[in-house]
Amino acid sequence: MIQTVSTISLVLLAISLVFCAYRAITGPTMPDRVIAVDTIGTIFISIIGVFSIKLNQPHYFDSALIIAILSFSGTVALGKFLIKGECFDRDID
Amino acid sequence: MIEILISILILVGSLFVLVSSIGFLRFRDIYSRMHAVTKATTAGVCLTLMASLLYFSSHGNGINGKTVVIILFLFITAPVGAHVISKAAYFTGVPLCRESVVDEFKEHIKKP
Amino acid sequence: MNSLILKTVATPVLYLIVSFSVYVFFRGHNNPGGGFIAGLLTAGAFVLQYLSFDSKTVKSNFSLNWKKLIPVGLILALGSGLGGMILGYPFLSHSFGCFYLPLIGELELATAIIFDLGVYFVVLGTALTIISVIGGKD
Amino acid sequence: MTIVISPFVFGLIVLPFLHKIKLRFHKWVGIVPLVLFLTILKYKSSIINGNIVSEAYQWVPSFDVSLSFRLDGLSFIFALIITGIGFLVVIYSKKYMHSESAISRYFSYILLFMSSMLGVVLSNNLISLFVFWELTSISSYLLIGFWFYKEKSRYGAWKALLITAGGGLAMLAGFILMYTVTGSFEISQILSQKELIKSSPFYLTILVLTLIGSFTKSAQFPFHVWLPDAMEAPTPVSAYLHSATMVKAGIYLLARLNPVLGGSSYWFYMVTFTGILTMCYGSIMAIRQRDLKALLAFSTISQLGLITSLLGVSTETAVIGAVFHIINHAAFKGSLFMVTGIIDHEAGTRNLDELGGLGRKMPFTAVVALIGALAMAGIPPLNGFISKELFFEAVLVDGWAGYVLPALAVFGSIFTFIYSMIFVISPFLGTYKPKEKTVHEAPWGLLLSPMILGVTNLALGIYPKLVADIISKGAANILGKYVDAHLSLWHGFNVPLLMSLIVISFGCLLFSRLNYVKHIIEKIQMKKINLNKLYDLFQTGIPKFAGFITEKQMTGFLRDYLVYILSFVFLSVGLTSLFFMELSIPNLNLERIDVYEYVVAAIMVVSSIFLLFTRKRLIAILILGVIGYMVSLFFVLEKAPDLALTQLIVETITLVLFLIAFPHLPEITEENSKRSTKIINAAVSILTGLTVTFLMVYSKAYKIYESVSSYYIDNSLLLGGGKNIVNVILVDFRGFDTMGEITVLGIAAFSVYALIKLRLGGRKYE
Repeated sequence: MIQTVSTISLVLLAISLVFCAYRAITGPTMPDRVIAVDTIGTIFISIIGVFSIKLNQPHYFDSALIIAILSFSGTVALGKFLIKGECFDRDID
Repeated sequence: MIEILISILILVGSLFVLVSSIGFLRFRDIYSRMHAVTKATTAGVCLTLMASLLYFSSHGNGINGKTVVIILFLFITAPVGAHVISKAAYFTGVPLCRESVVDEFKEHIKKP
Repeated sequence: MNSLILKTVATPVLYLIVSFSVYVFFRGHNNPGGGFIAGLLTAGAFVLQYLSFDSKTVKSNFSLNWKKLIPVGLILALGSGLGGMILGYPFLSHSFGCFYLPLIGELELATAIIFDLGVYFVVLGTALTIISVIGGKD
Repeated sequence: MTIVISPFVFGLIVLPFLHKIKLRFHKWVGIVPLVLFLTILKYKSSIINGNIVSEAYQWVPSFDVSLSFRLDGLSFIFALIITGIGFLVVIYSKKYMHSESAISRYFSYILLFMSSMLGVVLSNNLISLFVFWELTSISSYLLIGFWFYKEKSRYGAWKALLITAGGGLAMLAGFILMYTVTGSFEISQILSQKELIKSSPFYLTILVLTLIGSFTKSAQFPFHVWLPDAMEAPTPVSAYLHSATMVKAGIYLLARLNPVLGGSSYWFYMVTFTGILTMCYGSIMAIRQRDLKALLAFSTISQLGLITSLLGVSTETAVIGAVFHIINHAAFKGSLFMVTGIIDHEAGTRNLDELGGLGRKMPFTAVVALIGALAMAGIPPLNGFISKELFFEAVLVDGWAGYVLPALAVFGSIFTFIYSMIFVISPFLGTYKPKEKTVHEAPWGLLLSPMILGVTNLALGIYPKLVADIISKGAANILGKYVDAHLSLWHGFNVPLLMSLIVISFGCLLFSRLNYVKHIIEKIQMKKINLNKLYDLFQTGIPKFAGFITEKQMTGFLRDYLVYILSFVFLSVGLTSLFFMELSIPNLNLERIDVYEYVVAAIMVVSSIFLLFTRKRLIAILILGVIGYMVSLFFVLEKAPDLALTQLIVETITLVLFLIAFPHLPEITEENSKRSTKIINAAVSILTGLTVTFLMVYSKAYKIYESVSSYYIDNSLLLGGGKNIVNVILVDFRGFDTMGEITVLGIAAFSVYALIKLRLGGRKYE
């Protein structure tokens, strides 16, 4: 029961992954692509969640957490970059 | 009983994610796309993680705290990420789509 | 432009990530983790800091000079290697044993942890030196 | 063992230390060689009745290289020469160099040389012999270049080092080949398995390589160029290194390996004819020299040629003659060099044109010079005559060589006779040319050692039995069978005596018409292919060629470097595997791969193709991010959490790094690179891609070596104490590699820091 359900949800997630990838590649404006990459990261976490259920292996949550952390910092970096052209500014009073 | 609950959670979660990516695909401008994506995907992912939390608490060796941490972390970071990106989009002059009606942010904006 | 939201979020996230990386570090011997990943994680956390605040404030908050971490790490790694030699074993040979700590209970520690700590510091130092030099021009 | 090490210790550590505390100890430095000489002499009795003294110390047990020493007849003779001549040279140079400021440095070099030379002669292990051999080259480099402020001596030192060390390398190759054949480096074992080497297919290569090593060291014909330039060294050094000991190392090697390599026709033709050729060439060139030391240098080359040819013949008389001549040559050549030193010291010049009529001013030196020269020329009362007789007797070999060899020998000896006459007559007799310095008899210090050598020449000449027993022992070692040397001044009327008479008569005749002879040689001397020019061409040519290559390769475009590297990968891996490995399409068990892995793979392929056509750099970075995530997803699907973690973090950190570096990167200019570069790039990338996939598939399908992972799986918990095998390997089993990696990481960080700071420093940042 669990196995079949997790396979179905994996397929669904894979499809949504394809949509995001499409948006990442075509994406008219730059922020679209940034958001696309961010969502790919988040979908990634759900894939890992379902996958660990399927395999009954709780070890993958570390990578899931790391993806969450780091896709966030990626998005923030890209955001700042889009606005200011450089991410690290020296000093703002 | 737990099995059914977990499978329902997984299915609903992945459906949420699917719906959000469809929305991501179909909406016309960046701002509405962001609505769809950030909110729905985060909800979907949290549901799936809840499912895995339940699954491992019943099958595996007790509740592993990581899933809770992930859910917490996602709740914190998703909106902030979206906020930064929308600000970036707005300041780089991404136009609102034709149908959008009002833009309050324009008045009290000062160019960075 | 640095939005207030980002600033407020940055610090709690920093503590979250650093605690997670410490967790990953100590767990490294038995399941996925280890010095290398923990080092990079902490580097990621500090990158977030650099992103949200400017490098001046980051420098003031954390008076750590990243370049100094690298030699510290190398000395640690070398020290743990030489330790084995003092007892007559060949260079870099590690041993492990179970210790009973009052609070935490039965703990299984390996001398490799010191070597791992060395790796942790070097990786952290390297990543942040490069990032801070290219980015912050401090 | 203590014999070899003591001068080493004394020279390198004691002397500089003493020099520092201003104790002018170098007055008594002579004691060291004297003490050594006596200790070696003590072994004489045990050597005579045949037992061999040997000691061995483990050095690198895994390659069974050991510092093992062995004193038998041959090395006994050489050790005596080294320490004896060493002692005389040290006394001589105390007087000769006392005006020199860096005299303690000079003596430490001399002692360094002495110990390395003793090491060569006494070592029983090929590798330790090689190490000491190179040490002699280094110490000769230091000694030739002693007056380093003179450009000529630097040039000479460098040339000597280059040629001798180069030869040494070839010799090392020969030794290692010998090791592969016999399975041990110990000379004693190799000597016992001589049939094995002679019959092995490598015999010729071993022979050639070892010969190169010894010919370069003993300045035989093609490699003799460095010896004349080595005369820039202070005269006592030339007396010690470049006449008596160092140049004989090559001869020693030939003698020591004679039983192993000798006996075959290759050996006979190669060694004998190089020897005879060098002898004639050396003696002819010696006549044309204007500088006394250069004359002696070429005469050393010809005498060494003589000994090598004797070793080439390697009959009983030849070997006895060779060993005897080694001793004689050391004696008379040493004294002649010291005499030149005296002339140079007193008259201020060594040029034959400016010298003349010193006989009246320096009677004693004249007598000593006369004894030395007569010994070299091979005139009856002296030892030179006996070894010349033995040489002529040995040269009478059967077969067609029996006619050519004696003719060349006589021809060479005639010229030897002539240049010995030149050495005696022109400086000492004839009209006295006034010098700015008032010439007077040399002080006793300078005269003592040549006098001793002169006396030994006379003694050996009149009563050769003195050394007969040692020589027979030495010859026995060379030939590997018992030899009884019966040396006597008078051999009765036989062909060698006749040949000597011819030599003497022709010598006097030609000497009288010297300028005419020189004129003829001048003409036939080929100007173009002068070996020195060849060496200089070699010296300047290589840097120019290297410059050309680097310029061609270092174009400054990262793209070109990639093309070079990748095409090399393809050529080396792809082509070799295509030709050498029998290839069949391995069966990839595809059914194991699940459906969603295909999806992930598809995304990767699509995005990487899209990557090709992006124009904006930011999009490229993003797509790279996507590909990175897909790879880490693969790791997750393949159940490798550690890898997934690392890949993810690295992916995002690089993403951030790219963004940080973005403002520094130049804009993507519309590369209007011509079609040809595009095609090359495409071709190279496709081919490399194919090679890599091929490698992956091939390595997966064919298990040539059983995988090592089983070892790690079952005892990572036992030994490493951790269940996470990857981490245990990283930290514990392969700790050393990780140590290396983190050091490299540190260095990378510092270099980035330095580069950025440098670049920023240059441009004043606002």
